[in-house]
Amino acid sequence: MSTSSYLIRRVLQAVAVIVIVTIVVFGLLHALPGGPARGILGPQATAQQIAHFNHEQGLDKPLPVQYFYYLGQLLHGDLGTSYTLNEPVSQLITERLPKTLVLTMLSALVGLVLAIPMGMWQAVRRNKPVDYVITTLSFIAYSTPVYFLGLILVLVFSQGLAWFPSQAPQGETLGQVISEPQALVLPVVAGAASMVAVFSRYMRAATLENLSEDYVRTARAGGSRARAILWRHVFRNSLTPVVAMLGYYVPVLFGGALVVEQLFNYPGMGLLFWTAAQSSDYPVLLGCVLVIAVATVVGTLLADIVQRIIDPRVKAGRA
Amino acid sequence: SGGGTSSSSGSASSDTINYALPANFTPNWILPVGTASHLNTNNSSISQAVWEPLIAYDGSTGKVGWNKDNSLATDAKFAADSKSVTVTLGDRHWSDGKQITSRDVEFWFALVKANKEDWASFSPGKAPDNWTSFKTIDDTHFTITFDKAYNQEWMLANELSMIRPMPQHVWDKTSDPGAVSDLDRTAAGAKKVWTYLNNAAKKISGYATDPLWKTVSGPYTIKSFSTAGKVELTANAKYDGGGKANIKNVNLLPFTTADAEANALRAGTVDYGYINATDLSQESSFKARGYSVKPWTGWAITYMPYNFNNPAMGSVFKQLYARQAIQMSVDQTTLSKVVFNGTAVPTYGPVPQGQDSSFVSPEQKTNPYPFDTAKAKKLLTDHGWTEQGGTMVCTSPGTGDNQCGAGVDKGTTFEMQVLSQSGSTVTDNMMSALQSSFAKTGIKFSIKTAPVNSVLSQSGQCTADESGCTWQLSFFGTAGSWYFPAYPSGDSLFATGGGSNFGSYSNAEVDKLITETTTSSSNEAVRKYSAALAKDLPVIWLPEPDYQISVVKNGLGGFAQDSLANFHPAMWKWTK
Amino acid sequence: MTATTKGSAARTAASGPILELDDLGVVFTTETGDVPAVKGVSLQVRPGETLALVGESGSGKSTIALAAMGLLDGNAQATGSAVIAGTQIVGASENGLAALRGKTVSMVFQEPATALDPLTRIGKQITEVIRNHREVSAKDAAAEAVELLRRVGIPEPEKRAHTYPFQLSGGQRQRVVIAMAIANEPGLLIADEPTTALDVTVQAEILDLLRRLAADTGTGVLLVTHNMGVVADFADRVAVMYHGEIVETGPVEDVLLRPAHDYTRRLLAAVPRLAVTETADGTGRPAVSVPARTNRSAAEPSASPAGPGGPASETVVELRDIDVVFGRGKAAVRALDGVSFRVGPAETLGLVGESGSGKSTAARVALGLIPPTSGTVSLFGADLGRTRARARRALRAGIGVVLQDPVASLDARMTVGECVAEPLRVHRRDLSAKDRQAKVAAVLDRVRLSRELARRAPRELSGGQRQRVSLARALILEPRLLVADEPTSALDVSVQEAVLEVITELQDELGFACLFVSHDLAVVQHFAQRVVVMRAGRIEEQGSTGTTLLHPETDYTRRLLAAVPVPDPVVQRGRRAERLATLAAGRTEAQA
Amino acid sequence: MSAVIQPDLGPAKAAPPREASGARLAVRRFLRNKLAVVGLAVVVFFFLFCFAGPLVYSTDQTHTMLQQVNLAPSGAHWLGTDAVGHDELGRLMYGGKVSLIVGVAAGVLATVIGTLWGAAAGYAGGWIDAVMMRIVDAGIAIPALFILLVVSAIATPGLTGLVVILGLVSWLVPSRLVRAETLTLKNRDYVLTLRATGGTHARAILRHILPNSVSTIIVAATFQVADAILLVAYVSYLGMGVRPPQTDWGGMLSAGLTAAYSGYWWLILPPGLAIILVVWAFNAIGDGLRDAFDVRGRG
Ligand SMILES: Nc1ncnc2c1ncn2[C@@H]1O[C@H](COP(=O)(O)OP(=O)(O)OP(=O)(O)O)[C@@H](O)[C@H]1O
Ligand SMILES: Nc1ncnc2c1ncn2[C@@H]1O[C@H](COP(=O)(O)OP(=O)(O)OP(=O)(O)O)[C@@H](O)[C@H]1O
Ligand SMILES: [Mg+2]
Ligand SMILES: [Mg+2]
Repeated sequence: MSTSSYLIRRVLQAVAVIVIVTIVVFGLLHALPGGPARGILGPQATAQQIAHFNHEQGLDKPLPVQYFYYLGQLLHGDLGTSYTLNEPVSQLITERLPKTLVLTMLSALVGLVLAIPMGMWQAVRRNKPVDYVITTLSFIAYSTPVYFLGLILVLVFSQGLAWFPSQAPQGETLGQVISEPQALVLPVVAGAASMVAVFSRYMRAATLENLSEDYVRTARAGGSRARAILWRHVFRNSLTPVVAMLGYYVPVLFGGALVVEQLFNYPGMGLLFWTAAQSSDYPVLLGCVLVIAVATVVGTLLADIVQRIIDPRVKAGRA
Repeated sequence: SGGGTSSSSGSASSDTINYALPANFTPNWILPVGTASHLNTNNSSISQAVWEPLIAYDGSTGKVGWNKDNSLATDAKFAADSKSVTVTLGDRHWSDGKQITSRDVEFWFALVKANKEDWASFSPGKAPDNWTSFKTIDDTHFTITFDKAYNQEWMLANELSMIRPMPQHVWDKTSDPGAVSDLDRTAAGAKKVWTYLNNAAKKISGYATDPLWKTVSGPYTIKSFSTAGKVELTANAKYDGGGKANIKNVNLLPFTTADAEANALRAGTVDYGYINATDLSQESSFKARGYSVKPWTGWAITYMPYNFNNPAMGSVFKQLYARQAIQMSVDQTTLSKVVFNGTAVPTYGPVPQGQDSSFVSPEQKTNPYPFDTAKAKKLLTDHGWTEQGGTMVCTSPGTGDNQCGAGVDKGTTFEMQVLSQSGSTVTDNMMSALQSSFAKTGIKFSIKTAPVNSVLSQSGQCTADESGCTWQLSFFGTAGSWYFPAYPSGDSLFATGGGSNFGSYSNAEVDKLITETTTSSSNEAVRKYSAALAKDLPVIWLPEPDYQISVVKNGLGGFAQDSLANFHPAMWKWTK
Repeated sequence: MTATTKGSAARTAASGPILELDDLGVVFTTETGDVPAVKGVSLQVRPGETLALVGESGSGKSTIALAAMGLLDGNAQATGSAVIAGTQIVGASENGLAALRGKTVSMVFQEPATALDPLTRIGKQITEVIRNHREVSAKDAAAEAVELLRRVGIPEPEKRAHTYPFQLSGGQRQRVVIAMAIANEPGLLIADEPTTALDVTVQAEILDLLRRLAADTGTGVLLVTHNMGVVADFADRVAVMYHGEIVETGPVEDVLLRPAHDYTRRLLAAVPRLAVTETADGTGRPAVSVPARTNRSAAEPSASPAGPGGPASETVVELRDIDVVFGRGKAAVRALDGVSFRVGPAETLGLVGESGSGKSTAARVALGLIPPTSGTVSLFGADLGRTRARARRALRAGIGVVLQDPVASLDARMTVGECVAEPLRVHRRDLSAKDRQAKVAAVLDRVRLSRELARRAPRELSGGQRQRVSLARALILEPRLLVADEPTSALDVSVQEAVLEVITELQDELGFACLFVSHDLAVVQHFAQRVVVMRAGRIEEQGSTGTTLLHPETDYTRRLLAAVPVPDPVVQRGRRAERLATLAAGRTEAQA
Repeated sequence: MSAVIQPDLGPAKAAPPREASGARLAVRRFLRNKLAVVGLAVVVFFFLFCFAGPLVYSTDQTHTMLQQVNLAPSGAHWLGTDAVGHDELGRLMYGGKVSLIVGVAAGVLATVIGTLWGAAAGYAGGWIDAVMMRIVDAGIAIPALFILLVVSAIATPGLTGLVVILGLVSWLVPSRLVRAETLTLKNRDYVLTLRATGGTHARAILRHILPNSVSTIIVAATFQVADAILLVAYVSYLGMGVRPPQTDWGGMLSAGLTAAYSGYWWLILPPGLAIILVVWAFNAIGDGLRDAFDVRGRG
């Protein structure tokens, strides 16, 4: 299949996925017992106020009508208006998303940059002390809940050693956020920890697998040094599972961001999502889920494309 | 770091203070009138700092009462028949220099009258329904007439205190460029003005810049207001009332979690913050950092409603002896001391007991049903229940004295389920403790948890045949504690058909007492009501936790923590 | 002829041995016990000299080669000494060896399929070897790589340099590995069966190339091979291995013509000889007649059993007008172009042709593994393209398959026993574990593999052993059709003879059809009744082996036949000179 | 980073072999991995600790004891008591049952579903693959938190329900991984040989593709187990976890953390260590299992 027709097909499929996601999410949301009114208006609200709210938000209309209305708005780029914050959801998201992106991108970058060499190093040193140490550390990192890790980081590096502030940058704009790099350290570390653990494990497994392939012997016979073999050959061949993981990792990153944002007082998208979920703010919830869904679908799409690039056999359907 | 860059200077000499807003709360409303979704004490605290109330009836001075320093009115005279009140306005001015007159009060009155359905504080039969007319006498005097005689304190504390004079000469219009006129004087016009103002108030980004919000009467004006939750107030230089701001700049900081806030406290970037009850043992460490820890008690009650219409347990709940047995299995003293670390107050009836007040009846105060599981058990066995495998089973149905009672079938097991707020360790601990003590009585208590808004949605009023009537007990957590206005009448909570009477409690006797609390001229009515409900147990009474455990920088003073859960920044003062 | 010998002799005298093994021993530790693969082997290779290492499959040839490179598997334990250009290899550090490998010594591996990094373009892989040892710009190295590809006879090397290994045929891959090995003109070249996947013409070219290398740069060559023709053609000296030991060593003439050891004699006796008759086309090429010693092909024409109805009426597999195009646009490769042939019951069809001519592709099409771009395939009378999945599976139950590459076609996660038993598990599920084991043991015996091997992992076997495992798996079910792609390429002649005998016996017994892909014309001549000669995706000619291989109609076939080396060094040298002369003449003609 | 790496591709030693049967060989391969043996011991220890431990060290885990909360470890309470007076050591056993059962069951469920799904999709290819993978994409694209939130608002599942729900939200990852592996494995010659000789697709997947993806699968599975153990705590937060008086390690840990600043280390370290140890142990076992399945004789 040629690349362009593959791309077209794949993008169309991605769009279909997003439509399915909206249907599922919309349906699930409205399957919730009681509706959002109580959650929004609080325990002291009267029945009239609830009815009024439901009418105002169109929640008394049949579900399909609501859905198509929502979809119609969506096509015009309108994500609705927050029940609790009054602002248009799209505006809330454009305000918050960049902050979260800074966090997640940095975490992902730091995570990968550490994890990949670490995994390879472990594979090369399989069953040697380094391997054991890193394995153990990985699993501690992975099995430590982010909130626990964050707490420890704050305790040690903020309260104890006072190296880094306990709060992420509090600036509103992206520029302000970036201008306080030392305040980003702890949140990024907390966000990257489990990523390092996961990816180093996958990388280690894949590298081990590849190290026993015959082509490694050929390269050795050609006088390539171990390190060169590792980076020129084994590295690329081991990337397949890692790349397959990357696409799916988008929602995980967002999930992590949620906790990190809470811990470090950094109101980004994760927090917006969490708050909306807690307060039954359906439009914001839908908006956030949609953004995450699109990001994930784009992520998986990119992962598939990257896989085609690094492994020509996939493209030839021969793999 | 963060909020600290501008404010780590939170020291006594500074003209700035950093106040921590409650965790995960984003201020989103300043207009003095608004819809229910914006009902939140923190919003109203900000709003009241900018537009002073007519009658500030609060606990800002340490005792709940009318704080005239912070009110636009200087006097309110009730007619002898208690059917009307005449209010006198002080000689006060809007920040643009115009005098504050009866017209500004009338403007508020007209808008609320015409838009009562949308108004957050509306409940049928109450204000503004029971205010039949507004009559201007002159620029500083006006009279409001009621539909019948009311208890004056109640009227003052619970209804008139809601009035918020608004700058009619700036706001009485329907569009930004529109001309100001007397639009509010027709119902249609008032509706349009309401809509216009509400829409304008939805633009949080405009709070600091929109000229509409520049005309204020309170000690502060908005300097900045972000959708992420940070609010900066700055003193209103033109303020001419008694509650002048002591600290020029007030920063209200949003926090994602209490832990994040506590970290900021430890880092010294917050001057006035709070900690979790579980961190109370940390008091000394905060002291060492130059703070003092001050619990902030609230004028509220916490309870767990019974669903009297639940098909399975409703008929059991309807038995007074059963409710008594349940209440006797609740060890409020120990719960307050252990689970809440001493930051809760046992409460045995419908009137808050955190503060001394003349409203509490002796019956409620002394707890008619002290903790005693043996006695509770006996109560049940005396009424036809037999313990089988640790759980009580009705073995002798019927309506006789020693039988289970009307509607309780033979073989009914005493097994109830609470739908409780999830995500709070304290709540979880309390539920476990309750489960344990209920078990001792022979009551099986199972705990189902859900996010608080889901608990709220699932525990509405219902009739036995409705599918949504499966909940038996529900607990909204401490966030669902019921905060009263100054006068603790239980109108919507326990009156038959009351708006927030979730469990459909109904007792004609009590209904009568509740009506009396608002109409009779003495507080005795409230005490009777307190006594009756302390005995009749419409809900399971639980300890009332403090509003928050405040942590205040040394040197910050001049204020008392308002038990009505509002904060009053103008009173804050650096004392050294 | 004399020139070569003289040249190498001169060099030999000039310097000490480039490779010197002294009492080398290698023991593999496996879960089923220790395997002493090499026992006290001593030998020497001098610069410019070619030592051929021959011997039974599994006798330890590859192990010696790997030990000399310091590339033995993790479970191997080497003792004794192996010195290359003064450096002790046994026990040397990896870093020290890296400087040596690819420059002083380089190696061509036995199995080319998996020897290349699947994700790196072949050009780059060659470049890497060049730049490992020489300060050359990337661009120059790339140009050199293209040149090397051209030298090993890869057509359109500029284009091919940009392809990935999976886009190449087996022989092409092998030549890429050779290109890598000679990239830095090493002092010692260890070549482990470097031409198994190559057709004879290419093989001859490659051998010429290596010989030139030896002559021009004084490269010493340790050549592991089972092809006695190649030995005769190429080697100066021969060492014969048997069961991990060197049983005989000496100059090529001595060993091949006057074998001393019993095993050597047996080995030579098993060499299949190509029967060639004098050509009547008047090209003036002198015919070489070869004494047919154990020539079974004499009986060949009558060997085709005339079953009931005859082979003509029934067809086991038939390809009709098959086109196969890989890729699209500029990169498209037309691997097959209008190929049609059929195989009847109890008939063996030999598929021959030069490397990359589409033999494997045709076999895969016949198996339904590659859907043809156009044309139809019918299997047991049913159109493969149109049968439903279930029916197709039923049809396939009667097929035995040996794919070209023995490493790749065995699942490394299964033991040998499991690999061989797999068809039983698929189609004979009623069989008890014990019966299954018995059958596996029996079939291993038939292909001359020890039963012990059943519990080993495929990567713990020698190349020839793996190939026989593959074959055992194909035979265990007593198939109705056997498709075998180079099933004996890695086998020494004695084992090959035995294995082919087994197939013949079974075929007589069961009457299965056989599609036999091979580049070894002698084997095909002995083994197949009919032959299809392929070239560049097209069928050049086809007919009965007797006629086609004895009286070829096309130049191409004739050239193929002429290139087959004979295991007589004297004769072979003569033939080579002959061929080179013709080639040179052809070249000058073309240039003129 | 690369400068730190000192690769060592040289040969490694192997233990001396003896004659043995296939299954015993696998066991021996497993036992040869020392870390895996330790991991197995740890897991066995925790299972014994949680299921047999209460027989030896019996405590009341159903009643709260508000008179003795947050006590530091002592002779009477080896690991102290928690915020409502439960003996912490007893609670560790009590909570461990849930964590171990749910962790292992949900982890295995997710891995099995994901593996089969991914292998089937990758193997089938074409539109079947496209449809199956788009379903996975959609599943991945909807944040698990959202699904859990909705489910928890609608129902409060029991232990089995919990396992199923956790399994169902987490099978997507392994499926994508396995599909990626399958794509590169399905055209290997041994699979082609099997197909050409009429082997079933099921066999190709189960006997060749999955065993050859085993290292990826095992890594995924160990993460699934870890995820499940942690997720139980998380869903408790949403109101979907186990109900009091039951508990689980994750829940104990998050409850203990609220007292982090009060210095009640005995409420944090034991459940934290238990989780880490068990997760680590499962990984080590996974590693050993991979060796056991691996007949390749890698040194
Ligand atoms: N997947 C593929 N993509 C592109 N080209 C291919 C592919 N597979 C084979 N080819 C090309 O098709 C041609 C025929 O290959 P095939 O493997 O059939 O050759 P062969 O006759 O078996 O050669 P050999 O004797 O070397 O094994 C070769 O030129 C090869 O490069
Ligand atoms: N990694 C290994 N582990 C265990 N045994 C092995 C290993 N590699 C090879 N062997 C065994 O060592 C012996 C010698 O193998 P080697 O590969 O050297 O044979 P060979 O002479 O090259 O044979 P062929 O001609 O078939 O390639 C064989 O019996 C083989 O089974
Ligand atoms: Mg070999
Ligand atoms: Mg081929």
